[in-house]
Formats: sequence, structure tokens, C-alpha cells
Amino acid sequence: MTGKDLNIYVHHVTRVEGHGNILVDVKNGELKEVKLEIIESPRFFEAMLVGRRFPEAVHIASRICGICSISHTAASIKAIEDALDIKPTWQTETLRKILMEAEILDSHALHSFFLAVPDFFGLPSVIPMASTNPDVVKTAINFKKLAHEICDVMVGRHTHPISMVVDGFTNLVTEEQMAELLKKIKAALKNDVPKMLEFFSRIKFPDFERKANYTCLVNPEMYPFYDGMIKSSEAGVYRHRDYRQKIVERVVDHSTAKHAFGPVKPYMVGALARFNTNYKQLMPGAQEAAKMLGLEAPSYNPYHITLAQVVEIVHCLESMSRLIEQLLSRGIRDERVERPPLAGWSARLPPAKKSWGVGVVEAPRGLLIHEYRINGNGTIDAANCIIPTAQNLANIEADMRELVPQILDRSKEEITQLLEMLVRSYDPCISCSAHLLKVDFVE
Amino acid sequence: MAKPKVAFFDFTCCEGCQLTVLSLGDKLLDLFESVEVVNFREASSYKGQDYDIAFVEGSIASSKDIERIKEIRKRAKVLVALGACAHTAGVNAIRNFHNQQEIRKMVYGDKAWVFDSILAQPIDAIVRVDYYIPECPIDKEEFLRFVSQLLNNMKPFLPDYPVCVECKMKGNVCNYHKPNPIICLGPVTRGGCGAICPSAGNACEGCRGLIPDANLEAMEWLLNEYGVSAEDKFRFYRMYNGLMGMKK
Amino acid sequence: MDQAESRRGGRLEKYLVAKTSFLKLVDEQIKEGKEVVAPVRQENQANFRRIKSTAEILWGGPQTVVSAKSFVFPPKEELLNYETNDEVRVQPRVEAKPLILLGVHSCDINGMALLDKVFTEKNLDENYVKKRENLTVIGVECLEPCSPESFCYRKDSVLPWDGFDLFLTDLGKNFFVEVGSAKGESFLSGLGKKATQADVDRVKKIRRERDAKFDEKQRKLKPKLSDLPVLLKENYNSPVWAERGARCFGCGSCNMVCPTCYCFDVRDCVELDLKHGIRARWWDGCMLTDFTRIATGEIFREDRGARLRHRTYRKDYYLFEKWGKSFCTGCGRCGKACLTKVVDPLDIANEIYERSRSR
Amino acid sequence: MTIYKPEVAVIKRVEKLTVTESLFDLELLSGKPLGHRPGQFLELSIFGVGEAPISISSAPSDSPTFQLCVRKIGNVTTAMHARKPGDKVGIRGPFGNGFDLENFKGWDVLLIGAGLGLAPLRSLIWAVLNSRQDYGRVFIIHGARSPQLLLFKEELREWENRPDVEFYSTVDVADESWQGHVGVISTIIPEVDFDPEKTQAVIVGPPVVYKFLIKELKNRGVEDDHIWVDLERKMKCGVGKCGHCQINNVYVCQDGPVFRYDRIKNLPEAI
Repeated sequence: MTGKDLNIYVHHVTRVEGHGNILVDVKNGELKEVKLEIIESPRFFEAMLVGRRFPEAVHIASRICGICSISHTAASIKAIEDALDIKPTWQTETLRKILMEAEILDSHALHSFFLAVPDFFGLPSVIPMASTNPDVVKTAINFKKLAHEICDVMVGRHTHPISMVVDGFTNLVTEEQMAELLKKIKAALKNDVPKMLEFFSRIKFPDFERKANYTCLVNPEMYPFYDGMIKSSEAGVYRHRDYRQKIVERVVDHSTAKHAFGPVKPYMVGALARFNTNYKQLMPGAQEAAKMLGLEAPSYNPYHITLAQVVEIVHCLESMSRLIEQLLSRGIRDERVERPPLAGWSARLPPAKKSWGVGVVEAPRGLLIHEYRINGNGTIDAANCIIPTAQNLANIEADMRELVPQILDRSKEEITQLLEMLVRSYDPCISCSAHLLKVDFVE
Repeated sequence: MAKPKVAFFDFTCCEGCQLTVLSLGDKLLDLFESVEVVNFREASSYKGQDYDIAFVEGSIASSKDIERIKEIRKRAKVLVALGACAHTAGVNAIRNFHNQQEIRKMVYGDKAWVFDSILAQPIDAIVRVDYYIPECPIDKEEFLRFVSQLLNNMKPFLPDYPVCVECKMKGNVCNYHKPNPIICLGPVTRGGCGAICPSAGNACEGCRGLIPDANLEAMEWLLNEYGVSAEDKFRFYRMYNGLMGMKK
Repeated sequence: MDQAESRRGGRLEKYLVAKTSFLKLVDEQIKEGKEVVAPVRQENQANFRRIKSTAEILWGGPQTVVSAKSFVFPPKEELLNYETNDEVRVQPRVEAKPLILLGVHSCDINGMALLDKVFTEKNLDENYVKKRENLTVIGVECLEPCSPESFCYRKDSVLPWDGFDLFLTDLGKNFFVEVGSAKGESFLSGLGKKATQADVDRVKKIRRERDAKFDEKQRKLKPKLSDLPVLLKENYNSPVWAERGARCFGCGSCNMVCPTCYCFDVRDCVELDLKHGIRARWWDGCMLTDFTRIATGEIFREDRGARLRHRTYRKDYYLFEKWGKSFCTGCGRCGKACLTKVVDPLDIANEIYERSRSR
Repeated sequence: MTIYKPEVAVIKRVEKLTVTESLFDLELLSGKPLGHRPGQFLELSIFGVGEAPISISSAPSDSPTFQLCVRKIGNVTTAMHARKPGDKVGIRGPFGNGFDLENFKGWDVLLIGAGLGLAPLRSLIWAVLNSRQDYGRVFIIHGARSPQLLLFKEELREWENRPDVEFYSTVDVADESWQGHVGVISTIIPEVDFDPEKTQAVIVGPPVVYKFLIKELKNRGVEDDHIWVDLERKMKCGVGKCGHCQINNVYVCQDGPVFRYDRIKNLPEAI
């Protein structure tokens, strides 16, 4: 196969969130260039947060991403609570955990069914599947509907949650509503999960392995989305406030999203990183699901991210049931918090012990970090957000660099397809990655 | 009657409005029944360039965006601005009030001029927009009503009344009457959202834009009455209505 | 209240019922599955809500955010549904189910009594009437002014004129219960004993004291109540309208919360298949810009001041003159809801009165 | 049966009158005659689109067929224009007071229709002409913005040629084909040879014309109680509930749409 020339340029990769191009240049059988160009217009979110009082900042931060807005809201809230030394109650944290898992359910259902699956059927989208595989589409819609209902009831809506704020909720879900949701979650576990597993166990994923550095939260208590220490194969386990020493961001010319290294090598975040790292903490049904799908931890195949998402769907349904049961056994107390008032509100702020705070959560696509410096009257002075997709970009390029030579004997169409599928399997959320800010915090 | 061809496009935004469309649940299937979706990058690899109705979300924020939206306008019979970013420039406009050189440097350091970026603008700053579906993100019910009315050859219904109307219908305690009142833009903001934010214990932040005859003098009077500082006022206006007073 | 008696051609029964047994009766009804709605606390205010126990009821609280009218004239109400295939099938929709509305203040009872007039006049509105017939209205007497905004005493509305099935007055351990209808009588199911003359005298005394208290505490209406139509009529071109209009949001909040505002919009909602749909009505308000806009774009009452005048005139002139009763029951909700303090009918009447006297 | 339930009617015939106006012949599915008076209106339903008040354009008759002249302007009227013979629509009504012919019997009648105002006026014109002997002189005055926008052209010619009708017409802007009077409709009044003492005058037109036409009539000496107007307002229910059509204390849908001028001249919101 020596001497082959290949030039691939995929303009606007489809079925991903945001705008990216794939660029591959092979000259004389030698790989010259592999790039995932991120061409989303810069959004300057961190700059937009500057000068904002924290209650507004949470709602602005949510707008970074339409699909993982609950994660951004949670990370933003946690950064503020970290800075202001606010410790939310068990009930608040439990409700947040449920919300995070509902968002994982929605996002994974969207990606695995609507965005990833059409590739395996040679279809451009899920739309024709509505008539060819109505059951599958219906299952996905059921998951999404359930996730949305959970969010609608708990925080007003799914995209850009309303009542989820610093130190609690401005509106509280009732026990009756929670009990109703529990019934529906259990019904989904019983009716929809088997259909999903049966469907995905029949799909054949491309063979490709490249061991990456897997980075995610770890928590001895549970398979963590909301809280934990950070663990990376390269840097070990460290506290969230130390992330600056362990994660290094660099501006690259071909991307309006920065690339992250942890601290030296590219690394992978997201469902597969979590699955590989925290497999043992998955709920029993989810472990069972992994077996059915033939997914073993660790898996070094990035195409398996989609399967890890399917496993996480099962896990989240089980985990939400457990959390809701715990919540109902304790009873839901009226711990509503008010939005800070119109005037003179800085007087009501708790005394700030730290000037800055870091909030880290596991968004559907992986580790999400918000860091804010907050001044005495509750205004954000500086902000830094590290988005999962930005962290994966360098790793995706590393995967592509390894994959292309392995498949160079195939047709250009096939190569293009495999590359697109690779990018898509990372479920990149490009629009929210394209708004980075290098902030030097002066402590 | 042939199904109308529909395309979805996104510019600078969080894509939450397209996701709202993908989250229509059972109605999504009805939508696929009643229209032919020819271009929906987020959901489909098929990039049809022949379409009747273009739904466009996001703000114009680069010179490339300008070219692309002009091309879409040329092809579309009906162009609909979807969501706050397309309608009023949404939260993207917040950065218009910062020093542009400073924030670019803050973000990209010495590579500040590598990337194409202009002030965030609504779609109608560049091309003619036929209809708007406001809100951040769009409301599912409103989107469905809009599509069915458009299919029915109607001028889609967009309320001209403020958020207060639906807030009262919901029986909410007014944000200005709480023991600790909070700024709420309900009296000048276009209704149609079902007062979703006040109903969830929050304030209206103005994401649906102003009503056509918003009484901004009265708003000034009200905020002064509650002792809101000029700085707080502007910050709040500039969540979604950076262009307030100029654009309704 | 005397009016109700004379209209029904005879004295209404009055009872003395122990509070505990009355509330027990209601709780039993709830257990039997009857829907009972009563004012409950909502943040620092009150609202009507379906209750699971009478313990939830907020007695003597501030006026509810939204008036009781929403149970006979809901914010959104389906009028018909249709299907248009080869044949057109139109199905009118009149939804009504039994509902006990407990703890209603006189301002709201009177509000409904007024709506009864307009919805049954000439073209009877079945959607309203069916709901009204299914409603059991149990009022409660206000012995303290409920809010700084209310002025029911000035509008002859501290007691219900009509429109209730039972009316309760708190006598400590007992309720003094006035029966307004056969439905009310049967609801009581023989509870308590007939009130004696002494009981009646006691209530009279309480009401005299209450009147004195309300007279002292509620804001004064400077013109005579019966003079309002003429006063307004003569001040059509008063600068008051423009001055207040300048600060009016035109937000319609006053219309929404009012117990006697009954204007509505009618719109169709069609499914994506364009074959099935509904026609529904929504609350509308004369303070909203769109209210008089016709298809060609003309707006007949464009000026906010003119809209404010129209609203005020409907309450205290047009409908007052037509029905012999002011269509403002003094509940004070609009004055409270109006953030820029322009709409309060008592303020407006007083201002016009003062200005016309100083001319 | 509620007051909001429309009866189904079938479109029998559609005649295009101008670019924006068409005349629809309708019949109730029940086959019953509509039983209306001139000047009354209907709430026309296009299911899925909504309802709109439309004046009845045909003269009262025992025939089941009645006519609506519809201008394509809003959602309902645009949808109506897309309908074909055989299609079904809904109607409620007739509503409103309409013209009481008793008021005109024995009098000279001056019938003024401006623009689309000719549509409801046509109902009255034919009612008068159908018992021509009951009235004195009959004047018909019609104005349109341009010759292309003239409605019922054949009938206009018929009236013009009738010896028992004194016919005047004008356009705001003329073209080569137009031989007649040019100018807004109020400019034609001074040319009409009528006896103000013996005349009942009727004006139907868009909101802007009333003020000018009434002024012209009064200049000629017509008493206020001899002038009749047919007013247009937003209407949602047609039955005196929804409040949109209110002019001060009168409801156009109940107390009108036909008003004797002296009874509304003191309503500041009327004209």
C-alpha cells in the first residue's frame, strides 16, 4: 500500500453538536496530517461571566450547552458554593444527583440511538428508522421523554433548568411527584431496557484499540457523576482544586476549542473512561447489561463509548430509583431557597472565606470543570471552564493518527466513514467546547 | 399536497433549540410525518440544499456566519429565527458590552487574531426573517403550534401580551411582592412561555424579548421604586436584551 | 344579603353549627372523594388550592392571588373539538364537575354573582353556567380587613349580595351559618340548630363593630358610591387618564386577577395532521394592546390611558349603570397587582373627585 | 348545543370579484334558510384556523343559499379563499341587529358603500330594490380605491342602468378605463341631488370614512337621526360576552353593528 495519496476533508461533521471538520492528508503512503478542526465561532463564555452576580452566572453558564445544561448548572453552582463555603443539604445533593443522572439518560439516549446508530444501518439519520425500526425509535423516545419529565417536574425544564440554584432549589418537587416518577423509571427498566439491550447487542462495532489515559471522577460511595476526586491514568488521584497542576490547556491554530493534556499526554473523558475506571460501582443491572453487550472493563476501543453509554443508561435508571426511594423514605422537606433579592442583596451573602472555587462534575461527555473567582459582593471576577469535548480533542486526533495507517488499504469512502464514526462515538459537544479562556488566577 | 421541505441550521449558540425539537417525544414522529426534514446536521447526515422552510438558531458571530446566513436566506422560502440567540442575539450579546480586544486576548492570548469573530448579532441584523419563535430555549408547545399553523397557511400566533398575563393565570405570587422582592422583567417581556421561570420560583430574565409596546419608562420607575441600582438594572437588561430599546 | 333574601321570596334559614362538626363534615366529604378547594397559604400570600384536609385552610388571610372566578371561568377553557376529514365533526365541550369552594370571601362571592348576570344574559353561556351549577359556594365572613389594598366596605361588598350556598360567620366555637340555597341546606345535612334571635342579634352586633373597624381602617372613597357613574361620565377627558396611562405597563395583570373581568380571546389549536383540533378561550384583558386590533391592523383603543379609562368605566359606570351594581367589589387585587400603582379604582375615583371639586 | 358551536355549511359556488375579494355562496347542511336581516353578520369558522366576523352580503330570502363577500386579509379569510365548492365551513349567527327596513319605508334612501362596505350594503340594496315600491327615491353611492377594486361590477352596472335608482360611483385613483368621478367618496356627496329633509342615509365602509361622510351629510342638512352607520370592530364571540367589540358602553355585536348616528355620536370611541 505504499505510495498511496489520500486527502480527506469532511466539512461540518454531522450528527454531532456544533461544527467541526475532519482533515486527513496522506502523501506517498505517509500520514502527513490529521486534524479535527473546530470551526465553531468563539463564544467567550468565561468573559461573559465576568461582572455577573452569581445567581445570574449560574443561568448564563447553563447556556454554554443545550444538551448538558444541567451539568453546567451543577458545575457552576458547585464552584460558587466552593468559593462561598456553602454546604448544601443531603436532600439538595440527592436531588442534584437525580438530575445529573436524568441528564445522562437523555443525552446518552440521544447519542446512542439518534446519532450513532444510523451509521450501522447505512442511514443518514434516525428519521427513516421511524418507519423501518419503529420500536427502536420508540424506545429512545421513551427514555428521552422520561428524562424530560424528571427535569420538568424537578427544575422546570430540561434544557436550561430554572429552579436549580446555589444552595438548593427555588421550587421543590413534592413527594407525590417523586413517587410518580419512580413508577415511570421502574416501568422503563422493565419495558424499555431489555429492548435497548437486545438491539445494541446485535450491533457490530469496528475493531480498533488504542489504550488511552482515562480520566474521570472517583468516589468510594457510588459510581460518581455529581461528586468525587479526579482520577487520571497519568496523574493519579487528586482533589478538584488541584486541577490546574494536572490539566494543561493549549491553544492550537485549527481549533477554536483548546486542547487539553493531562498534564503531558492526551486523555479520554466520558462514558468509556468512567466505565473502565468505575466498573465495579455500576448498579447490578448495569453490570449485567455490560455482559449482555459483551463489553468488558477495561475496553480500549473508542467505538465502545456508545456501548458504555448504553450501560450507563441502565445504571442511571437503577441509581435514580434508589435515590428516589431514599429520598421518599426520609421525606422531602420544604427547603426552598429564594433568589437573592433586588436591592441590598450582598449584605445577605454568607461571608466568603475563599476568593475562588472549583466545581467538578461528570457531564454526559465527561469531566466538566468550572472555576470562578468571586469578589466580596458576590460578583464573578474571573472564570475558567474546561469542557469534556475540549479534553477529548487531542485524544481523538491521537486515535485518528493511529487508526488511519491501519485502514489505509480501504476505500476513501470507508476510511471517511470510519473516521466520522470515530469522531461521532466521542459524542462531541463542539459548540460548548468553543469558548475557552486562559485565566491566570492570582491567589 | 407534497410535504414541505424543512431544514434546520445552527449558528453560534448552545443548540438547545434544535435539541428541544429532537425532544418532542411522540410528536417528533408526527413532525417527521408532516414535513420532510432535508437538512438537520445535528440529527442527520443528509445535507439537502433544497428546502422551503429554514429554521435557524444561533447568533451571527463571525464573518463566515454572515455568508452562510445569506446563502440560507436565498434558498429558503420561509426563514424562521429559532430561539433567543437568533431572535435577539440572546446571551451571546452579553459580550458585546465587553471590550472585544480584551476578551479575545483573555481567551486566545497571543493567538487572539487567528480566529474569526465579530460582535454577536441576531439573524435579522443580516437578513430578513419571516417569523420568530422566541425564548431560551424554545418552548415545545409553541414550536409545534407554530409548525402546524405554518403548515395550515396561517400567520403563526405569537402573543403580544407580557409574561405577567400568564404569570397571573398561574396564580404566582408576584416577584415584586415577595418578602425579598427580586427583579423581574415580566411586565415588558413577551409572553407565551407560560411564565415558566416565575412559576419555578425565579424571575423573568427577558429571554423572549420585549413586547411591541413595552413601557420602558414605567420599568425604570418601578426599578427605581425598589431601589435597584443602575448597574444592576443594566446587568439584568443585558442578560438577553442587550439591544433593548432598539429591538423588540 | 337582604337582597338575596328578598329575591328568593322569603327568609333564609340561619343555623348555629359547632365549628368542629362543620369541619368534620367537610373532611368526611373530602374522604368520600369530593373535590374541595379553599384558600391556603402560598409564600407570603394566599391562593385557592385543592385541599386534603380542612387543616390546610387559611382562614381570614389576605385575598388570594387569583380570584374564585377561575373555577367558573378558567384561564383556558376548551369550547369545542373538531375533526375535518371528508366530513366535518364538531363536538362542543362543556366541562363541569362538582366542586366545593370553601372559605370564599364576600368580594369573590359578589364577583361571581355579577358574572352570573353577564353569562346568563340573553345568550346563555353554557360553559360558565354548567360549572356554576356544579359549584357549592361556602363563603366566610371577613371580620378584619384582609389587606391594605382592599376596600370592600366602600363598595358595599363586605357581605355577599347573592351567589352563595352557605355563608359562615366565625363566632368562636361555632359558625353562624346562613343558607343561601337548597343546595346549601342539603350540604349541611341537618347539622347544628336553628339560630335564635339572640344569635342573630349577636351577629348583628359583630357586624356593627366590624363595619366600624372597616370604616376606620379601609381607605376612604371620597365620592358617594352611587355617584361614581356620573362622576366618571363627567370626567371622560380628565388628565388623570393620560397621567396614569403614561406609567401603565398595559400588562393586563389587573384584568387577570379581577373577580369580575370576563373578557376572553378565542383561538384554534390544530394538530400537526391539520385534521384534529380544538377551539378554546383564554382570559383576555382590555388593558392589552391587542385587545381591539382588527385584521387590517387598526387598534381602536391604542392609548394606554384610554384603556385604563375603559377598564375603570366598565367597573363603575357602564356595567354599574346597566346592572345597578358596581362591577368592582373592592377586593383590592388590581391595586396590588399593579406594580406602577396606576389602576386602583378607589384611588382613581378619589383623584377625579378631588380634581373636579378644585376646578 | 352551546352558543359557541358552529353549524356546518357547504360552499356552493365561489366567484372571484377582485384580486383580494371573492363571493361565496353557502348553504347550511341542514338546508334551512339563514333567515337574516340586511346588515347582520356571521362568525365564519375555518376549523383549525379560527373564527372571524363576516357580514352577510346577500339579501334576505327564503332560499337556503346566502352569500359572503370575503376579503383575504387575516388567517380565517385567507383560509376561506383557499376553499373550493363542496368544502365545509362552520357558521354561527346571524348576529347583530341589522337594518330595520321599517325605518326606511316611505323615505328616500341614500345608500353609501365605501370599499368593502358595499358587501354588507348590497344586502340592504337588494332588500330595498326587491320591494322598490315601499321607498321614495333610491340613491346608491359607491367608491373604491381604483377601478380594479370595484366589487360586484355587473350589479353596479345594473343599478346604474335602472331608471328607479340614482347611481353614483367614484374611485380614489383612476386609470384610462375610468370615465367617472375621481376622488375620495366624501367628495361625491355635494354632487348628489337629494332632499335632506326626505332622506334616510346609510353609510357602510372602513373605519376611516365615517367621520368625513357624516360631515358631508350634515353639511347638506341631513339630521343626525336620519343617518345610519354600520360599524366594524374586533369580535371573538359575536354574542356579547368576550368584550372586544365594545365601544364605550355599547356592544357592536349586540347593539349594532348598525347604529343610528344620533345614538352614538356622543360615544367618543365610536367614530
